[in-house]
Amino acid sequence: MQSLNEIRVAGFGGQGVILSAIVIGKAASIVEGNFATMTQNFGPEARGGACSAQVILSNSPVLYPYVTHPDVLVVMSQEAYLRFAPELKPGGILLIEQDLVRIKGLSPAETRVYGIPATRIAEQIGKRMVLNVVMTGFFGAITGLISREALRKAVEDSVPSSFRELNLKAFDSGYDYGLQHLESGALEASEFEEVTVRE
Amino acid sequence: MSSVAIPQNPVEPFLRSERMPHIWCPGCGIGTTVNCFTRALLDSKADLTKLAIVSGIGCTGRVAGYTNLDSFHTTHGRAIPFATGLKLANPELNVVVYSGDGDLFAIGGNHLIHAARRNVNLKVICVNNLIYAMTGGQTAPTTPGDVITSTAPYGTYDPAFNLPYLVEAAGAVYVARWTTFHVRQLAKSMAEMFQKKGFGFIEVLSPCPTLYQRRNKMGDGLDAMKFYKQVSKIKHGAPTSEVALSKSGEIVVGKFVDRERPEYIGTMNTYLEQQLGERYVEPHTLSDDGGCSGGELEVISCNR
Amino acid sequence: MHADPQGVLTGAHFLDGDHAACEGAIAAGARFAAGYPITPSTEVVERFAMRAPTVGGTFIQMEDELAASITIQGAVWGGVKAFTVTSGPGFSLMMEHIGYAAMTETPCVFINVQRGGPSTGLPTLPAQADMMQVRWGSHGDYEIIALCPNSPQECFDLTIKAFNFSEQYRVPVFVMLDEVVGHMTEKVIIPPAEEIEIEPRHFTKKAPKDFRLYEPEANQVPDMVKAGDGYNIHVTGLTHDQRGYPDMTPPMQDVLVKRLQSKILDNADKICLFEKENVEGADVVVVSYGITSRVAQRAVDQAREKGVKVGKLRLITAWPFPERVISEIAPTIKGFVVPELNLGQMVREVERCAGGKTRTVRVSHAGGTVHNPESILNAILEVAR
Amino acid sequence: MPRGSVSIVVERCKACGFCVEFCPTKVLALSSAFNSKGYHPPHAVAPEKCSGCDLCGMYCPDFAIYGYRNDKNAPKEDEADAR
Repeated sequence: MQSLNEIRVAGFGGQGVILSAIVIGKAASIVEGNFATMTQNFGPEARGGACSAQVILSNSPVLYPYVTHPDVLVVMSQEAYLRFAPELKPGGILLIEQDLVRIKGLSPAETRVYGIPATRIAEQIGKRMVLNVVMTGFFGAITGLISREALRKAVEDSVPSSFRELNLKAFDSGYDYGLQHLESGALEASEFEEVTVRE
Repeated sequence: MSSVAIPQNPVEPFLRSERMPHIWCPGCGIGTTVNCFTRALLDSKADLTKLAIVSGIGCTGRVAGYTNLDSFHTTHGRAIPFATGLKLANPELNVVVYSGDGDLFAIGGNHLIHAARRNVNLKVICVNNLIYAMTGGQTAPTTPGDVITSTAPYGTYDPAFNLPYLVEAAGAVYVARWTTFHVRQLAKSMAEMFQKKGFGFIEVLSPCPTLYQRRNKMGDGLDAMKFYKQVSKIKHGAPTSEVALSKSGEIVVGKFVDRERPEYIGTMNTYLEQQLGERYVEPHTLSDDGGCSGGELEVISCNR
Repeated sequence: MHADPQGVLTGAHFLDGDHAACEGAIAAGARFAAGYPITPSTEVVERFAMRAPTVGGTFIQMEDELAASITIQGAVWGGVKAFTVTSGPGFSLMMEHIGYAAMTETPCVFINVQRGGPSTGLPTLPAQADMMQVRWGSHGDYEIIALCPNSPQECFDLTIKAFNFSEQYRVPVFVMLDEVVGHMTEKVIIPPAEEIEIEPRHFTKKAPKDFRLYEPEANQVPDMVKAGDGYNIHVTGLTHDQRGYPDMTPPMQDVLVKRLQSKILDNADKICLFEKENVEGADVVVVSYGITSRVAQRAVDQAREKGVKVGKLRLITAWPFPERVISEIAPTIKGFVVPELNLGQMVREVERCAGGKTRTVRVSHAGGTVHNPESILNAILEVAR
Repeated sequence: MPRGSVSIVVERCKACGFCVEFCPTKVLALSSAFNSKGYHPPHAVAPEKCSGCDLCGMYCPDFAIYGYRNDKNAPKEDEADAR
């Protein structure tokens, strides 16, 4: 299938990290008919603690369910960045929530970095909660691992019907943002603003 | 009376007579409570096929094994949760929990208060002999102060539970106390409780001549019965906070609580039906061939 | 008998192991669950609480695991299929009622999503350290059946199997997940109801006067009834005769307890499920179960790349222990390698059944995460040398 | 003919004396005879006084005695509560 098949999504509890991973796994396995295994790590905190999920995509059944060196790392918090960025495979893709993650001392150096102000976009759409779906759309556009339609269908199937429209809008916004930035290529670390407290 | 056929003892059809004589000591009152129980069943004309009795462990725990009903002798303290499962799975059953004070209020105390809180439609008969009898006379949570037990050789100082007070606070709709001396009142009270919907509770003080009384020089079973006769006061509606027992003081008996609260299964069905509308399917048991009865294909999203 | 379509969500789903086990229970005909919240198992009953009212089922959250594990048995005698779900500390509290279910021959299912222990241990992290507890945790002699899924799909499939075994042998059956399998999300295919085989409860056809509650039928298993059908049954955890009446004598104990054992052990070949791969001609056989079997597979693949003749035996049924297959393989190989997420439990059984005919090497792990495949690979290489 | 009679299953009796003590019309006394377990079962010393109220049956913890009315059709009067 793809050479980039191990994905980690990380952030803090409450950002929808797990749902994001579910959408990716569901799109690949249920909609596209391949295989996906999603596992998650969480601490005892209900909210705010470190949270990460891993998805392994494959065209044959997945055996070892854990990701040690992901090909794609999606991070939505500084803590998650610091913890997981060093594990990224050389040449891997790093997707960040650019208002919440400050890139520094990135290694390996050949990492391709793409940023999106997912929380701000989500707020503009109407609900901060959907930042994870914005992020998922962005992931779809940048990586091209899973078709836009499959991801969109998985979003549709994974959210309550009353929030379907909102989530699809969030997905499309993230995806379109990704397409635009894909053209302009990966970014240099210096292009990112420092994290500041926002009202 | 020669030619007239002698009628049967009314208790006989309720007994597994092949298991008689029972294990209870001479002068023990548990058998007396069983008489009252059977009279109450006769009076209330209950469908005995649909009656199940559940006991825990202990002297009173043996009642289930002697009654010719669907009967379950469960583990120590767990008669009430077993009965809860039985009742929920098969709501047409009338489920009676028959057990002792140690079983229901020490090891099983948590289950008792929660079943009362939920107001599960169970009828709990607690034979209170103030001690752990089957294991040899150890202190129970009901043992009054200044009583010698095998684990309180110098006398008890642990405060005891006031059972009606506790059970009322937990939510029971019917609470009464009698002694084995009050056989007619007890039978009547049981029959009355069976008619009520919800969690009902009757405490029956009963002699334990072998362990409780002998160690405390309180005579035999008959002495206990005479003592009950002498010190009992019937006070229907007495505030349960005022009916605590002591070693030799007054015994307040009577019906203390008779109130209405929504019963668990009915509440569950009504509430879920209201929330789910036509999607709600009432619980059902397995069909005679051992399978689920068929139904319409359920179409809902299984997404998390 | 086929599954009741009412409970079966036919189709492809992206489900975690806990949710898949719940769907398996519903497909198997379970219409009652009692539980008490405990990580990492709670998702099973959370889903059942959501699904039950739409399929004619009941969920009740009890005050503790002692209650949950006996409430389900009351429900079974009330005439439904029932299960409970727990993890480490809750499982410890349930031990007495495992014995009660075994003694009273109450068919029921326990789903245990194993986490690290002892005590509160690692609530959110995996282990496989209840494997001996499930077999020996209650007092006295008894047999149970325990199954170990290694994927959400198997959580679905084996939970159905668990209910089927429980009805067939009238025994408590345990689905032994671990935190990884319980929380791992994968594709789960739920077949159409008519393709799911369900073991019905074997209600007696006899009239009350001819029926004895514990009179074994040809397969050593007595038929069931439910309360309210006019049989006036007596069920007790005491040693009892065929009527169910207490009979606390050595001869009765001998007859009863030996039957409780033999009804399982005499059928072990039908109950013991396993997956055997490249065992013939192998020098080393890796014996594993649950999540560890998937980790071990990576080590097995790596060993094969290095030219080692290594076979794989995956235990799907852990109890009764598949003695025969182990003892047949033992004389043909240089050694067994047994990785598990504990400091050595099922490996003792492997060693026992190997009977000194070959080496048995444990690859133990205190739990909290899965093995590094390297550690299993090293053991394979060492044994193959 | 007295209004009632008692029936006694002597082998079940454990001689607690409840029936003797609480018989409202004092029909019963423990006999000097033994049953096979060595207990003295009750016997009717004043059978003519028996009303058939069955209070003995209600009290007997061993299901060994009970009372019944000789004329089943006699109007049933309210039994006085045992006090």
